[in-house]
Amino acid sequence: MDAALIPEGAKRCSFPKFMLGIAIVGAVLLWGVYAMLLCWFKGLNQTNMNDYYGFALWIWADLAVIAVGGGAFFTGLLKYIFKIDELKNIINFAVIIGFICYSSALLILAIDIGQPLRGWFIFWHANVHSMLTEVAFCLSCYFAVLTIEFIPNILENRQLNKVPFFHHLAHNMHGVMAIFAATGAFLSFFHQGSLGGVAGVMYGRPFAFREGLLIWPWSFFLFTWSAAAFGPCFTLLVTRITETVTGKKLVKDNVVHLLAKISGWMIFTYMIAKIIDTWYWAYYTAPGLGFELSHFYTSNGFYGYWILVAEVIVCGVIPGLLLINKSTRENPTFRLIAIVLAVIGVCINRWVMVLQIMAVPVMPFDTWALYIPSWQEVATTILPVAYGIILIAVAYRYLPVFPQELELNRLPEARES
Amino acid sequence: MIHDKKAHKYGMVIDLDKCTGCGTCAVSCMSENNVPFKEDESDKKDSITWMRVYRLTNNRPFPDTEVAFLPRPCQHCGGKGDHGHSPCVSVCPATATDYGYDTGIVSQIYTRCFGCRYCMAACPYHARYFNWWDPVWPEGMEKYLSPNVSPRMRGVVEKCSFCYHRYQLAREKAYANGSDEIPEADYQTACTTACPAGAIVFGDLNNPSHKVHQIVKPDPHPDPLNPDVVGKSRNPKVFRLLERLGTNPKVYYMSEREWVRKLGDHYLDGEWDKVKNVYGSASHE
Amino acid sequence: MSEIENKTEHGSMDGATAGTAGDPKNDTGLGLGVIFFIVAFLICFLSGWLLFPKLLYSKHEQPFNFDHVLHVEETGDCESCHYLRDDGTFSGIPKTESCLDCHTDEPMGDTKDEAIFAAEYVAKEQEVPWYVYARQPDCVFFSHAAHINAAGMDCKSCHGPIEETRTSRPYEENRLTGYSRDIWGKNIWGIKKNPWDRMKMNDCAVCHEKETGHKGYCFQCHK
Amino acid sequence: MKVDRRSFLGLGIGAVAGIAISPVGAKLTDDFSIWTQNWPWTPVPPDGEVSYDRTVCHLCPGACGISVRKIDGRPVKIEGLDPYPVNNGGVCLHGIAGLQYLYDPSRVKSPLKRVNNRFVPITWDEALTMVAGRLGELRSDQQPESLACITGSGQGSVPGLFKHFMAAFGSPNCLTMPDLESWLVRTAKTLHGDEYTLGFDIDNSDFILSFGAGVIDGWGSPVACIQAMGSRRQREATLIQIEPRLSNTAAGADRWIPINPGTEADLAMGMCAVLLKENLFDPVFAQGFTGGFMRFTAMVQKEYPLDKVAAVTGISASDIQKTAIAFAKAKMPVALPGKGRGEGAQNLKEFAAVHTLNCLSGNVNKQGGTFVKPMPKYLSFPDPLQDTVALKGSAAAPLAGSVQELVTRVGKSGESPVKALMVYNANPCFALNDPSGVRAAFEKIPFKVCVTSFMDETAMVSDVILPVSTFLERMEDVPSTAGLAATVVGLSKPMVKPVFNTRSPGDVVIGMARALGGDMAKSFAWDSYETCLKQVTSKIWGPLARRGHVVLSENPPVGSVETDFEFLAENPETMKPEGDLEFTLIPIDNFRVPPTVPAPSPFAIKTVSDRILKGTDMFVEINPQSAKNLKDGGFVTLTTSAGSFPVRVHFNDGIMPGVIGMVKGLGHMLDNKYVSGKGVNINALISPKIEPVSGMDAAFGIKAGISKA
Repeated sequence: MDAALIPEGAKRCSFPKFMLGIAIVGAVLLWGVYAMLLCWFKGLNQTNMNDYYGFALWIWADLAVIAVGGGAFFTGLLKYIFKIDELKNIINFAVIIGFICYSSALLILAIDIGQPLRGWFIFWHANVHSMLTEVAFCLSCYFAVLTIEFIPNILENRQLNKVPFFHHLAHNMHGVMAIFAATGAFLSFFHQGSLGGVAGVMYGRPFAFREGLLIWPWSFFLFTWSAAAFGPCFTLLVTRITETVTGKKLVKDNVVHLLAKISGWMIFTYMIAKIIDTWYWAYYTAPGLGFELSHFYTSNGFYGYWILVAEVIVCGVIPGLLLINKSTRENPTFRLIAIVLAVIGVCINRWVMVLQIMAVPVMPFDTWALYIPSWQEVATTILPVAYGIILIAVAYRYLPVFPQELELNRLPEARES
Repeated sequence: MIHDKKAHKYGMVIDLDKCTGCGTCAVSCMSENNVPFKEDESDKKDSITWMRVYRLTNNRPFPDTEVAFLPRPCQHCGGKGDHGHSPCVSVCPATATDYGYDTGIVSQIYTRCFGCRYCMAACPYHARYFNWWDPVWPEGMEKYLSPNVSPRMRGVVEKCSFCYHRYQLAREKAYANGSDEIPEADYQTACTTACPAGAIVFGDLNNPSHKVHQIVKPDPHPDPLNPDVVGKSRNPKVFRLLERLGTNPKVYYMSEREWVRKLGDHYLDGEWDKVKNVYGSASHE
Repeated sequence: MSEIENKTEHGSMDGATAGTAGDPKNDTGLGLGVIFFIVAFLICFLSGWLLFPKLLYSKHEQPFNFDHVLHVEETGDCESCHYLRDDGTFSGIPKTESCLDCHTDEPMGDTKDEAIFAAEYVAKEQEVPWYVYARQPDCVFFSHAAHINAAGMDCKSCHGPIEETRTSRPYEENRLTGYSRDIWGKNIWGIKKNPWDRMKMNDCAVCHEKETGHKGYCFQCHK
Repeated sequence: MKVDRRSFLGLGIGAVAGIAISPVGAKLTDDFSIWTQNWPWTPVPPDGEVSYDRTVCHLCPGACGISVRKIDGRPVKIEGLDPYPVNNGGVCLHGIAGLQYLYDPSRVKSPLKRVNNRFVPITWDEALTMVAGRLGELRSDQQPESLACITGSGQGSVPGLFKHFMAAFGSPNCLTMPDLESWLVRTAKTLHGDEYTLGFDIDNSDFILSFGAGVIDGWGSPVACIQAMGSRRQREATLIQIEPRLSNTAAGADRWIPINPGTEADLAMGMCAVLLKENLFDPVFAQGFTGGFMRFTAMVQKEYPLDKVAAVTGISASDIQKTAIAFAKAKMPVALPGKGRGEGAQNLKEFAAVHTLNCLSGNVNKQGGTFVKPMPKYLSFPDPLQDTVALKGSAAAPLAGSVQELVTRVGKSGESPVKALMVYNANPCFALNDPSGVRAAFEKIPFKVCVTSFMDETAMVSDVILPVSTFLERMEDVPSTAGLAATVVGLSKPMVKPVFNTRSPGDVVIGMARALGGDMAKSFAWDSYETCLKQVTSKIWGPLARRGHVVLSENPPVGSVETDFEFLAENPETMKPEGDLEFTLIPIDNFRVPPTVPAPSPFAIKTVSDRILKGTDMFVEINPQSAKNLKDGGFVTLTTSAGSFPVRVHFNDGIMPGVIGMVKGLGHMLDNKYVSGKGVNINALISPKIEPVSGMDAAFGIKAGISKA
């Protein structure tokens, strides 16, 4: 039915089967859209946020998707700037994931603000001292870059590519992609960092506050680093999921091993920095303001030391070591465990740096504030996931996303996906 | 005109031994500033109260229990080193809040704010409130709204302004009288004038003839132990909330009771005994 | 470049020729394109300049004409009617009661406008629902005292030569914002010839910066 | 010529280019931004000329002077009036929220009559005719005494008009709700004889011994009391607070002495015993002691020995002794009776015993002491014209000595002895103990008229509602009562035209009388309440109208006052909480919750702590030591002999173990979503218990049980 659109030589499942899958995910998407409209038309009273939780699930989701979407800029950086050519086999997919993550982040931000129609004031009346301004500018610019990076891949669609203009455009864009990759990497360094800075500069919140270099708190650098470290893990994870769903091998092992190795070393070095940061904060910064470490992890029903251990050791140091070590890295099971742990780890980090900050009492007579999101918040947070699945499905079906796909699946296939 | 004149630094000192916890300051503030109300205001985490009265206890069992009340308006922080980079002002992405160097008052412009709530996250005093709902007054009740403070819309942040409109009006009055000086009595916040116990004193911390200055005796030198902290009180009974963070609030509190003063900030074991008799910053130079 | 891409590069050449420019037979197409371009350009350009302002603003006639020239002759100045109150606030447009200092419900002159005023407002003890050209939005606090007394400005600097008007021009209200047209200025491009031509926040800021060395803090003019 | 793709391209590019260099983009961007900043549903309050007008607040007996800020005549803010002899610029939250009452959703907007359990708007003429018709029947049936009247306060010309009305009508059954003033009058009457009341000069006293009086929790004239407490430390005056719970007053006191609930009278008697034993009473003042002093002395020595009092009250003997001696030795001591706000169910024994301490100290009618002052007599009503029906009716024995007694009597009777009831400025169906019993009793009364501003619980069970203007819409004399050393009569004036179709209550009474015709109409010959007010206050009208207030008896009464000890010498029974359950439930008077009329304003409810009210859940306070298996914040069932309600517990170290505290004044059921349906009315958990010697309800607390829900 849609055979003319499917990349030549590639096998895809039947159109009705495909549409059935899309319909199921689409239903979830519509649920999210309904919740989104509720938030826009009725206001943020639809959420369980409150004056203690000005930042909540959505901001976490924002930070998390941007962190895991960091695979796009870091892979791009490695491919185009450091010329690690093997990565061309996964860069398309990394870009798509990045595009999904960043467009989701922008959408969530548009829902999260109280007067969405005034959202553009952040650009129009920008306060250059605000980390959020830096985030908004770099995020939007980098999203534009990602779009540009995504376009050639779209234009490679069999039908579109027949149009000579598009064909040449795609060709030429590939040629200059290094410039965009460099721009993207530069922008990403900043907005990933400024997202860390968002928390780190809040000197009224001892749980968040970090000293730093010039105007940038240490969390600025840690966020960039962690996005570069954990982003590729998410790319690998989604690739792995796509391979499982399609039942095909899509990327060669050497590419996966390479990216995993790089990620492993990044995670490992990041964890060293993170541990130093945490140690310094726990023993110097916070006590200097009168806070014992126990203040942040006791006397409440949820946040305990476990979350620190989970983030730093279980989902930080362990996946790092698993990915550095050649035998565990090249063992699919261990690698998968490491990747999953790493993605969880970065999500915990972002959670802590958003929600735990809000939960910790600061005034001595104040109490812990815990929060459970409303269904509208959950639905709008799942919305980007559904949207991402649909976009990946469509892209995979109609675009030559994985250059190695045909090679890896050349034998007369018995399977169909 | 702003720079060639000596800047004011409006501030407040609240006597917690006089405060009875009656809540009049809070209602006076709501009435003065067109603060809305809704059907259920018992969830204090979404209840807009620019002036909120906290209940403090010494956490001792019966019969040694003691209680005090602490009214908390916006602290109008001067920020680290008192340079005007308040925790909230520096983070606002759209310049919807600024620090008035002429008055020391932190503004909030509702028509500029687009509701990102970063300022709320940054404020350790929970002095900033978000309009989760569009304000709705029962039929006819909007007739009591004051034209001096613009009513807010859903989706923006609001907070205590030290009744800035009263400063505006006092200034107009001074201009009309051909004067540049605003007499102490002409600019007083609604909570100050309403407090039946006379627990709140408001005025210019920079003006030695103002009562608030005389009570607080702010030390202009940075605290040698923590250079971020400026303007510590030289009155041993006066303290600020979370002073050690370096937010430099312009709201001071006063109490004879040591346990109350200790509740103003966090101290590691043993620290309080070292600092409790140290006041001002020049005093231990 | 992917292998798939390389393949399609060969396969699509035939399609590409169809759209290539330079075929002399298609010259008329270009001419027609230019004509279409010019026509569309002119229509849009002119509507943008001429029709758009008409559509954007709705016109309201004042309840009746007010002759400022006549009143200034009688009273001698602006302050007789538009004055600072004792508390320094500005009285704005006089209430009907203030007009009764001179007027009665019997017209003094023989203009139609005064007759309307006497019959509709004085006799019925009603306020005249004037449209205020210079009305700023609710979020603005404007101190006349600061500008008149402290800065020594005259009315004209911001309001223009209003004392020279014999009739009241129609009030134009922006359909989208509800603002008076005087705020953005008569000139649709927002060009200012006189200081009073536009009164947006930036105009305040520019003057404040020039006169006081500082644009002012938010609360200086906002409430 | 062929219209092809390129032509369309030209068209499109041309259009875009044309728009781009026209002002449309810039202008629309700017306008769009402005549009998003001014939503049409956000109100824009009109600006105008500022003016200040002065009046007096009637929301509580405090009678503070207030200043109303108006914009072009539109009231926008209430502030304290300075100077004003009661409150000197101070004000409380309820006064400030006064403007909310003007537009309160539960206001009665026009006269209403009940038809099939629904209220139907009627005109004033219809309403007054209807009332006159029904009341007239009682007179033509020769039983005018079957009309009863309940007013909120007994003071001022409007309650005076109601009394005048009842006298002319021919009924002795005019009762007032038990406010602090009524208790003080009863106390003065018991100890000093008729026509006296008590006042306390806490402004100047140097030793205040409070038997649970919430001096900063709304007792007396609240703002005046808070101000006196505000200056207390500078004056180096001591406050000792005796009550079972660490109230805000106790928290601010120099010393809090917890006491077993309901034993305050015993403590006061015990202290009297100490003073008498130690010979620490003032011999000069004692010259005025008449009947029963010796018997009293002997009785207290015998019945209230220190160890016994210590055992009953839970206070150590040495504390009692020390406190009593400190009180007697102070220069200007004052002992304050009246737990909480001092209104509602209290008991005469306690008031009398506490005031006896004042008498023994001799610090009476002196600066910084207690004033036994004559009742204010600034009002002079002409004698009502009483026809034979009225004369006969007035001579009948009153049905009851208090509202509670009347309600009990009606409730117990088969056919109600009360055939018609007028209620003004009172909400007995909410404010009395056992409100459902009150409602049941009211149901038996064939005809009820409610003169009120709000559709409250009592209005809802009435047959006719006559809506009155709020205090901001009417003129009236407002005497301060509430235990102030000097009585200040203020003149409240309309700050705004009545928002709804309401009348001043004085005009309502006059209107009713005129509609009744005959001698009734002749007794009310004023053409309006304003004329009446000028006439009845003619002694002070000049300065009252000129200055807005008059301070009565600027020279306080001097010298010894006759004091009669007969009542106490009989050692009346102490009114203890009834029942045999484990805990004692006591009402808490919280400053932010007005106890009776009117119901709280939305602003006041907004300030109520989330440890008192959460959603619609009511919290009760309990000491964690006696909480056993309960959880802080958990749901429990609170049971007394009167009823049982689900509530939540709030652990408070500042309440005696074994005591449960519950805030009074919540649990209203009104047509006002901001106030209604929130919490539980504690009165519904307390059964009234009449104190035999006073005829008043003395059930301040009650025994209660608590169990996990």
